[in-house]
Amino acid sequence: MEQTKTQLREAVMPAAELKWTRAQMAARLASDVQEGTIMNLGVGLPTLVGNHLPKDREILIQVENGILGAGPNAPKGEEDWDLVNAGKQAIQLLPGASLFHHADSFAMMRGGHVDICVIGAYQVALNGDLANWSTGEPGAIPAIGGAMDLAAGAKELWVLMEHSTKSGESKLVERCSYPLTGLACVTRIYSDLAVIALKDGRATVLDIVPGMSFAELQKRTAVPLAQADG
Amino acid sequence: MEQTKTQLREAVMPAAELKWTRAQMAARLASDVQEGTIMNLGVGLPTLVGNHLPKDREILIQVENGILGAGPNAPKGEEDWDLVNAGKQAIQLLPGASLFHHADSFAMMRGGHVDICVIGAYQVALNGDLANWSTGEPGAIPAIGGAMDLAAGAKELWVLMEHSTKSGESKLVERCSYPLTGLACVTRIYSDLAVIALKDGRATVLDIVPGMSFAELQKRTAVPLAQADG
Amino acid sequence: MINKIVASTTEALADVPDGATILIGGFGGAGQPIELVEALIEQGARDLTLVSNNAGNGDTGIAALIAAKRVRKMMCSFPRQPDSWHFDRLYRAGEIELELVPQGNLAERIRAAGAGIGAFFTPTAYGTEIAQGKETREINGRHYVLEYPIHADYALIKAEKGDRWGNLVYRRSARNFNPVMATAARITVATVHEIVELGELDPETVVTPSVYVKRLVKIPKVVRPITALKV
Amino acid sequence: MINKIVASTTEALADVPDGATILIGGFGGAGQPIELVEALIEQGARDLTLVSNNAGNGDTGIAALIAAKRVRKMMCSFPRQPDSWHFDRLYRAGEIELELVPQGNLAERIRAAGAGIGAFFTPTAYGTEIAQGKETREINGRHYVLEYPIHADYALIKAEKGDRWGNLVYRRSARNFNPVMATAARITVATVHEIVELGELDPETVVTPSVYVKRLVKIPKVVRPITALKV
Repeated sequence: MEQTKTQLREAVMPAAELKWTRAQMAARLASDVQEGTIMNLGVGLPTLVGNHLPKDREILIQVENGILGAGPNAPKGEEDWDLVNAGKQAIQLLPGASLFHHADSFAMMRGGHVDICVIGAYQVALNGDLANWSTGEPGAIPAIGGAMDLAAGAKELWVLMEHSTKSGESKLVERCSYPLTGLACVTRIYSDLAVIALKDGRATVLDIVPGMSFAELQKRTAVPLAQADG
Repeated sequence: MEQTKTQLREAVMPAAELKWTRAQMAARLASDVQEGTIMNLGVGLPTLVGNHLPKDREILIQVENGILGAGPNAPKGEEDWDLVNAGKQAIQLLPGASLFHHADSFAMMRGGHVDICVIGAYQVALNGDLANWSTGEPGAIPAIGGAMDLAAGAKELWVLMEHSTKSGESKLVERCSYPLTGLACVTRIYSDLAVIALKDGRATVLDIVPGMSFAELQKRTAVPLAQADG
Repeated sequence: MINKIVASTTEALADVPDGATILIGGFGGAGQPIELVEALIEQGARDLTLVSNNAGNGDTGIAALIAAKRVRKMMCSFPRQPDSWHFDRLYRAGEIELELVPQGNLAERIRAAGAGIGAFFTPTAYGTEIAQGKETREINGRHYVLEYPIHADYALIKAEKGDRWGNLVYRRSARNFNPVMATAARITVATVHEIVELGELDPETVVTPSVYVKRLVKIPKVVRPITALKV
Repeated sequence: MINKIVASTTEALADVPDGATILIGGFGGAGQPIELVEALIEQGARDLTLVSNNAGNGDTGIAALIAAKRVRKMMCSFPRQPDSWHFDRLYRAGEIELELVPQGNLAERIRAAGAGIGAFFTPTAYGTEIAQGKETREINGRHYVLEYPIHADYALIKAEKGDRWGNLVYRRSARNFNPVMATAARITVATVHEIVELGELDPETVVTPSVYVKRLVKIPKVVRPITALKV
């Protein structure tokens, strides 16, 4: 049976701390993914989503290096290094998977055939602009990977990120100060504090970590938030 | 053993008539194709070339509908209608063949990976312009197929055509009057009277049907011809 | 459970509206989804734009759809066939529009639609009537023509085997336009001769990944000889 | 008889000149033709432009080529790796040029070179630093950036099996950039773990048709674990 969001919350939420853990963030996002969805999971935190997808729904993971229908990580000792995900971890294939080359893989992404891409971010702007590839620091080695292609091509771009930077600044901002990955592409944010939908320049709160008030969330967020109806 | 061109000529040339038959034209062209060549044969007369390729050379026929390594026509009664050539004739595959889809097939052609394309023509101009898809007659149903892609993409475009129209006009002309298929793309003409190389606006005669003089060939040709050295 | 299998070609095409743009696979008869075209004839949608390599043969399939005056516009590379009499007649009568597209441009424009490419510069047809009125550009000493993607509402394609997720494999040169067209339509409907269990198709050899197929219909295998062009 | 098999990686790369542009397959370690890269290190060509998804890992392969200061310019999508220290050091010292290319643009630009496309409009990177100075255009309400093909002198690729004509099949996600790169170079050199008789590879499942391969070398199969990115 599918867990309800409330059950999920109660099961995984520690009482004391008012934020979701990384595993809880991934699980919270995973619970919103519908049957039949084609998903791409970015390197890093987004990869964790794969471990929490509802077992009773068929969901297809697309991986940029030419896989549709990726399964869980390979058990230790059984790794096949010819079968890796975007983070270069050895994985398995689900029955029904297919393999293809890089140009076909990015044609799939760029052509709008991936329903949801989950990606990390340094900053997200109220209008959906995404900054996730460079902090612009001198001497930093830049790296884009497939992020710009996914930002341009996925039907929905869901950002999975901490709500604030280590120094406490909101990562949801009026306007990104870091170099952009894509314009007006983020449709939803899953942070350790809340789930927020971005649409037409409005940020609507769909869920808050249990125990935190809307006012408190607003205080920690650099843009005006709206409450979802109902 | 490979037949020399002279042997071939003696073997297949009827004494009386000063022109090569269609089969002889195809055989004359085929004798010039080197080991390892990737060839595409257009619909119609060019298809006959496949029957005359030297048996001791490995030559790969590329077919526009997604075949590399096409073999001879299927024996009557053994046709597989899922395996056809550009003229929709049932064919066979050689060992070492590969199959691919239409976009990959034309990527192969357009990308310059086909060494020689053999194609029919209404007219060829001295500068290599090709006209082979429309006579511009009102009411005619136009049809291009892959001709323009091959004209743009093949490394060498060899035209296989009668030297003259039914009314006796030279099909090698100063400038095509029919709608063009491609600009400056034809590198060689194999007609029923001669083999002519086109390069830098010059038409050089490489071979003449036995018994015909250079002067007689020139008389039947609307552009100045040069004799090959040696 | 994802299950894209539908019971009949009729059900698979029930929602085709008038005015739809429809990609139809096949090269002549090979790989032509004739059962889907027959269902489309029965279904009744009018004012269609068809995109296919040829404009029909004889009195069946695309030719029958054209004969029934259901096609407003034909985009193809080679309408002239020994038995394309229905297209020929309506074209000469000015009752059907023709956009003649070189075969490679047809394939690449369909690919571009599926691949999210906005437009591309191709050397094909530069300097010909086909390029008239189109943007051209010289790049590194070669001349190119700008061509745009062909997006469609439906793609009707024919494959050999498939599974309930929509993975497909084809048979020999019946592959032709089918895998490319599968990527470029809002709704891709495929016929197969065999439906296999999920996981039976080798992931290495799947030609059309499941994401590109919306509906799958099993049809019996009937061998239909094809009209060859005269040599 | 066509026979593209050569005896050694050394022989296969003997003619690489200084200043060559070289495509190198692989995604991280999977499908990386490391034996060819090692032969290239030994071969000695300098002033190279490398095109590959990453800029080397640890002290081997592309990283070793970079460490030996043989690479003038790197075109890749993701140079930053936990163990890309050689690239990092030379990049910070200004001793290696970097053209950072989004991964999908990298694949599509290589495909365009192989497919004879002069340039294409892609939505990727529109509005970002990567698009600065590039031509942009609005097509049907979307914004695109014009990108050009990446042609190369050599492609070094890794496949699983091949035959003497050069037909190739790959293994699982070791396929990645390899088949695309095979199409875009003047000389494509492939390593395989097995050479089979002509006709043994099923024509339906050949991934790289023979035309794209110039030289083929058999190498032993060695399992090399790959450095995973930290999550």
